[in-house]
Amino acid sequence: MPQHFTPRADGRLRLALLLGLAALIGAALLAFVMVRSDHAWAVGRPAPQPIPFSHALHAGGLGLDCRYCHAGVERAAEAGMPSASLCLGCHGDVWAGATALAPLRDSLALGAPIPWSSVHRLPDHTRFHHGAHIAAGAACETCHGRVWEMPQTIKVRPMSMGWCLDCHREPEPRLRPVEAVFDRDWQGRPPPANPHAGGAVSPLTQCSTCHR
Amino acid sequence: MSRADARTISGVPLARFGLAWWLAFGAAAGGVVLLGVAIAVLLWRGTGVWGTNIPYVWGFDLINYVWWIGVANAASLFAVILVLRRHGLRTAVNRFAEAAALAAVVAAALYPILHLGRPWLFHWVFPYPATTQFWPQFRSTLIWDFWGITSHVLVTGLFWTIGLIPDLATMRERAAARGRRVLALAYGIGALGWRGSMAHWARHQLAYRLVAALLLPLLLAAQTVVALEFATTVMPDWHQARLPLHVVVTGLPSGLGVVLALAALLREGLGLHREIDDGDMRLLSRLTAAAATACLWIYAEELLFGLVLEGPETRAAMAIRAFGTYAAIYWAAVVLTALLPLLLWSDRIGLGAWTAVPIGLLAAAGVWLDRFSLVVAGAERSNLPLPRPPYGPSGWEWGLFLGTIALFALLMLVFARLVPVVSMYEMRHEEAESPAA
Amino acid sequence: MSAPGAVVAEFARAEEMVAALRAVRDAGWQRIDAHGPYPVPEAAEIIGTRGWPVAAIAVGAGILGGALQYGAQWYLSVHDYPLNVGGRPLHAWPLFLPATYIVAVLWAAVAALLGMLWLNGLPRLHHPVFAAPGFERAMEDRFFVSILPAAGEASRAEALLRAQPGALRVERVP
Amino acid sequence: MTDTPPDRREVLRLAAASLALAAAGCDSGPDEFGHPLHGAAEGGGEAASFATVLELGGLGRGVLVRRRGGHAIKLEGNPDHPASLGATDVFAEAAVLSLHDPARSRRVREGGRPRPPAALDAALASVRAELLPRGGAGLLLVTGPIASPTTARLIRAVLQDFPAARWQQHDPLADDAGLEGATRAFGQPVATLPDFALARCVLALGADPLGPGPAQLRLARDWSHARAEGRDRGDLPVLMVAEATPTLTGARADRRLAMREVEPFTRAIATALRVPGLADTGTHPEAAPVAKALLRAGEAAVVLAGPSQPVAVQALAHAINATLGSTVMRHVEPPFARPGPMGDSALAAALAAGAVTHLLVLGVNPAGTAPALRGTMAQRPFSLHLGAHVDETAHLCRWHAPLAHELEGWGDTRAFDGTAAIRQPATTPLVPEARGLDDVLAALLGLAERGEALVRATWQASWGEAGFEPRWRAALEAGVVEGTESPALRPALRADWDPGPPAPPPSGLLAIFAPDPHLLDGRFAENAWLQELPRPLTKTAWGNAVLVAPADAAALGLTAGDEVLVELAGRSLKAPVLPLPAQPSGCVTLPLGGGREAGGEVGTARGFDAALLRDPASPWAAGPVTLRRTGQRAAIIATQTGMPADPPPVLAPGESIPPRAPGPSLYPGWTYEGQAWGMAIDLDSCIGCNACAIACQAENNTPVVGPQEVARGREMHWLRIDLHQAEDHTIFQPVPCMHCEKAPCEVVCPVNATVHDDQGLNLMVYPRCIGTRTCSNNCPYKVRRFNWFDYARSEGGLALRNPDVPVRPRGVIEKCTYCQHRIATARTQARLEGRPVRDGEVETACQRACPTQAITFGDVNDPASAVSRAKEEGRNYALLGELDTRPRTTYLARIAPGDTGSAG
Repeated sequence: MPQHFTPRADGRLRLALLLGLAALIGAALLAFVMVRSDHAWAVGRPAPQPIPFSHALHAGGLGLDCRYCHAGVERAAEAGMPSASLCLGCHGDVWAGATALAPLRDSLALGAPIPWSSVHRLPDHTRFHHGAHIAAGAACETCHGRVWEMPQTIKVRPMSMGWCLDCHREPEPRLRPVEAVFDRDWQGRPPPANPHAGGAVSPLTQCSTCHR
Repeated sequence: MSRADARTISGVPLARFGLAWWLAFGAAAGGVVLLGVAIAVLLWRGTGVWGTNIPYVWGFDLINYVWWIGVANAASLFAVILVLRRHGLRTAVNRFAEAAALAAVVAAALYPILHLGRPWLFHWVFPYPATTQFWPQFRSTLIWDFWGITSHVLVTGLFWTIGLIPDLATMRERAAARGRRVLALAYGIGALGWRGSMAHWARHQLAYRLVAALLLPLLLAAQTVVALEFATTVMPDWHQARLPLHVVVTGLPSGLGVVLALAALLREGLGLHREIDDGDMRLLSRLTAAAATACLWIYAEELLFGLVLEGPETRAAMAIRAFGTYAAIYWAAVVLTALLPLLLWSDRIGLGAWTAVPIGLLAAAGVWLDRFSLVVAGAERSNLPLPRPPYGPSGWEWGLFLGTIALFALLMLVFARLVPVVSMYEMRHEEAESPAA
Repeated sequence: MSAPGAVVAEFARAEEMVAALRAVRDAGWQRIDAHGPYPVPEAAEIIGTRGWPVAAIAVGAGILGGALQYGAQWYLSVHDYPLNVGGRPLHAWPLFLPATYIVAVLWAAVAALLGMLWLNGLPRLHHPVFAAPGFERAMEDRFFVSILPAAGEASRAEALLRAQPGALRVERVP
Repeated sequence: MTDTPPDRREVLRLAAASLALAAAGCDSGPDEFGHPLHGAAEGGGEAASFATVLELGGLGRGVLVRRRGGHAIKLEGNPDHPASLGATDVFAEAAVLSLHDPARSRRVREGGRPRPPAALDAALASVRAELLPRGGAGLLLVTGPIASPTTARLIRAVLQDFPAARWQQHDPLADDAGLEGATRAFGQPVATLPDFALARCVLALGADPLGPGPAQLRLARDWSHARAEGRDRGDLPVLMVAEATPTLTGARADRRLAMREVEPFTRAIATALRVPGLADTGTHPEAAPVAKALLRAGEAAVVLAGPSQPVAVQALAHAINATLGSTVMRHVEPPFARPGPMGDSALAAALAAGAVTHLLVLGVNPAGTAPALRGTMAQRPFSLHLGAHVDETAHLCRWHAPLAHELEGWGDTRAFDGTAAIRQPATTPLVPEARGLDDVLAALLGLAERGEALVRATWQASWGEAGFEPRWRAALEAGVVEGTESPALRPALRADWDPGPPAPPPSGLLAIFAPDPHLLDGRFAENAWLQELPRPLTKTAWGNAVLVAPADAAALGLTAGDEVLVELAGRSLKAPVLPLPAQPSGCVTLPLGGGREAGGEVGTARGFDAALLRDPASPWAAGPVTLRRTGQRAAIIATQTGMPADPPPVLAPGESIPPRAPGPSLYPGWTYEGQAWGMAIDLDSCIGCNACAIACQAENNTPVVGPQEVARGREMHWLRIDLHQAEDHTIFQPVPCMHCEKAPCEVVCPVNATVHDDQGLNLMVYPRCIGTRTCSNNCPYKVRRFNWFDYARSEGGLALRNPDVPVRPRGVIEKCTYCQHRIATARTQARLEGRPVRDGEVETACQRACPTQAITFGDVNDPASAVSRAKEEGRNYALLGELDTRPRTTYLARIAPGDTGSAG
């Protein structure tokens, strides 16, 4: 009786099985890495903006405080975007006629907000309160990075649920004294203990803490 | 002798497919297209295309799921018992009982996914490291069920596959002998190089019986888990210790009925009168009749307890099932599941293809009605007895149901053509050991 | 090609194969095997194959799978992300058991198959014994006894097999 | 195969696109699922509140408008306003949907075709020029009831400029007989103003003080306070109702006398009380005990006659109150600018009198509510309709102008007690071409001022220039104008008073016309929230039915859902019947407000239009009516198709329910430290008005699903009101999520999509839900709702969505959250201010809306909190307590009526 398969067939079959297994594991690993990649979370990718605004120039170069424009950050859920009139307070004199600033003048004339594209947009089902985080000692930089060095505003953290949880599970090392929240070159040590953590189920990791 | 017999069986896969097969295949394929359309519409539009509502949150999805699981379990249970007891009948019917179980469990496994409001998120019941760092809720009966159905599919498939390996080796040789080289290679890869070594046989037989032995408690567990999904709720009609027993026992006539009908059909259709002889048919008929007798006892006990001895909530719920909106379905289930198959105690009815096939299928239909009564009429009386608009299945639910029946038929047709319907090596073994040989 | 191949003898009946096999073993041959279309437990016994390692693998895998499942449920529910679910305790052990049991069975069954294949050295598509003339009937109705002799011993093996009652033919395969 | 997508939603979807265009420049709402509102125009998206006022039947109820991004998204009651006291009714809650209704009229039209708004101004100017020389002869102004000082001033000015012109107020539900009855009794028209807080015994004769109306919120609050005090004292006030059609007041009555005619009963009461000057006495078997109860309460008793009652009953009620010396009943000048007949017959007469060449129909829809008048309204040389929709009247008029929503423009109004309030715009105008009623009048007057200037002018004339601005600002901020309530009158019963001769007993079956509880006469038919909200006593939605007494239905061989041919005085229509135990035998109720002909996608042909059978001369009762079965079935859409088997407990006064010990458990329990939220719902106070249910819908972005889906049992209201109706009492049981501590729903979820938090909230995490519906199945209270279709998205990005609450995608479960977003807001605020959350700081939407304050919410761990005190009451019980789910929502049981004299 002739052989159905050549001696090499076994090697091929085993290789195929091995490759199949490797492909499965590889696909799983790839998926694991991909969904955590900066690309998937648009980290480092600037959004197209109606006005070529540079934080590096305004916050870094001119040294404007974050709160000058994002006035609600200490008390409101949303940090707040500056109104056109606030911008034009300076730009009435500086670069007054620049075409790049036309959206500002349109906004003022129409009473409509400037259509900025959100870089740090969170989903509809999350509740995020800037004021609460500031009050707890979470610095701007902790989540937003060194914005004052960014010519174009980009996300530096994924803002995934896992990333939020990393801090909510163990906030202490990432917090600062409340006075230092807006400090750009702070080098101190975190405050000793977090007032909210603790218990069998930490209040900070309850679903209702962040989901509505 | 034995060689000639086995040829009949293996001849089926190797012969050119007949017109009847192609017609049946075409019909089943058409039904599977309907299944595809029903699924596409469901995914596109949403669960609302069904007739479900609050409180009838489930309709055909769960009815069909529980029913298919029952068919699969009873068919598997039957095959497993044959293997473990090394009963003579096993040579004839255990292979396609296993195949029927596998096809049924595949049909069943569709429903837990499709019944979801968002089926594309099905993988969330599996614990994997997600970026949300969030996990399944392991206390849920649905998690038990997820593992139950996953294991059920895999272990049923394994059981079938292990039994198939030596036969695939035989098929490899026969295909080669007929010069059908590609087929021979395909069977050859499927047979994994099986060469009939006595050492291999020893381990193979142990593994086969071991998986059969493992399947047995798994089947009971899977069926019980399905029942526990109902029994652990607070719904008055479902929150019963007897519910798992009800589901397991009433599941038997469906699977046995389907296997009986298939056996009779195969016997007539493929001319396998020698391979599936009267003794086999008699045993199968009587097993179905015995299962129906057990159901009769279950129903009687349920009515007695449910209507007389239980608390007021349960009594009201049982009364609604037996005499409420869906009473006709309940009583039809009792007649078809527990009474009609009793006729199979008679040889004249049990051995005749034209009587065994309809009774077997009607018993399966009766169990389906029992599941309808359980899932729908059981939800009629919730703890707060609010009169609510009733449930009625929509056309898309029927499409899904008929589609899974077609899927089952398609799988069985493909099995019948591509692999031996009866275990050849067991037949040889049987005949070699029988005094006649 | 001159390397010592196997020597294969064909029998029509299982009893003849068993007798031949016993004789071959009694003659001191170590690397022997028998082939046939259905299991013949005496043959396996003579060759010295035991089934229990398959069972041991299955049981071990079942215990491991169950432990992993229970451990995962416990760790993820109690430590990794504890949540108050319906007022039930974090470690609700009765509710963790059914899945543990089912997964243990799954692991055991999968391990039984894989263990069987591994112990059998399958899949192995090419094997010298397939080259034996008429070996296809090992899947149908004939029985074969094979000896893998050391270099220079092939003739002795062949002679032994030819001497067995019922040996239809004895061939050397490369 | 069997279902088609609800086409109404298709329309809404299309219309929402146009709305988004109209609202461009404001916040455009969530652009897709998973994205929040962003870059809001004002204050970074923080909520802003405005006090203003809404009218119902011409009378105001003060509201506070919460708005986001320039849009009014939620109304709540103004606690400072006497007709609201902080509560809302279903109409006020639904107003934001009417405001954002994509089907609103948006264009000025002539002959049905859009015209530039300037063309209408030109047309009005030429009308003025044409009419001035002839003193306005041929001009007829038709408006709704006018209590607004500014509108009244402008109409007076119009009548001054055009002395021959006529003005007719029209309200199909007007209390014409009440004014006539007062005139017969006192010789002058007066408005009645019962003070339920003082009442010990109330007899309502076909009156529905707790039912929908401009005084509902106030009367219901006063009544519940009187009841609460009575509970404390152990002496409950008594509410008795004699009526021919089921009402909310009848449902809540301690004693309800169902009778097809109230007049003989009233005469018998008057006879028993020895009312002086009564010419025609009467007897009635039930009269003696009721009279005794009234007499026992003496001056704390009051008798009310409803608008549907004949003049004689009205006059008799006044005479009985006078005889009892009732101090409960107060009288004031009617708040309307010109009290008088306003019903269909008055309008018919006005249309028939003289040659009307110029017809201005402003803010009402007589062709829709009084189909009999359609013929006399058509074919006028000049006709203008000002309305929010292109409705039946718009189709009859040459010109149509879109009416600005009350929340969009300036105005003023008076409440039922005369208190004035300024109406200020509380939202971005959504229809640029829309104008207010005052604006049209000003154009007719040739004035240049519009809107705010007209209102300011009115109040400047009243207050003078000095110190005007601060007073104006104060009035705007408070939402009421201080010290403007009407002075009390003390009218004396005329010595020669005469109720008139007794009406002859009607023959055959009597047809009773009654306003729909949510649509009234059909004016709210285009509001999908009100259409879909199940009616309190029938649980029907998206349609109506002829209500028949079970005995009559049996005699006629009718069952629920049978279609009948209803014939009355030669007119007929087809309608489904619904046997209702509360319907007295011998009469049938024909609900108004259904079957609109031009009610838009939402309102057209929902049920039948009983107004087609209504005779302006006898608008409330007519007979004989015949019902004949057509053999067809006509589906009645209802969310509850019968009475639940287990009615809630009813306690004798002073009785209490023993607290239930927690059942045995295999597991240790969880402890809740810190705040633990809980709710108590007082079934003794609940009047079933539905305000909580619709407030919840407005607050939580609950989608409308349409009639087909409701018929399939898929309504989405998070707060269901179970109706338990027995022979002698009706109990409304609002059922939100119970937030069980041992929640059966949570344990069965395979993906942790519903879990508890540390404050005891049963959370529903929408993004995690995969839609197994197992939780709903295992919820004993069946309060979980499922998004069978993509309801929210198919409604379109309506700008009225509450941005604090996410919209739910298809395939997920949703349910009451205890207004978790309000808790979170309060918690964050408290934390930022470094203090604990105060009791009462978190009010759920349902609690806030409730006119009787039946819902209490707060921290059950704080023994001093209102909710803890409520739960301490002996009446506290858990629904399905035997299941030991430990619900955080509990109920305070109803107290059985004390002695209502029924024993004689």
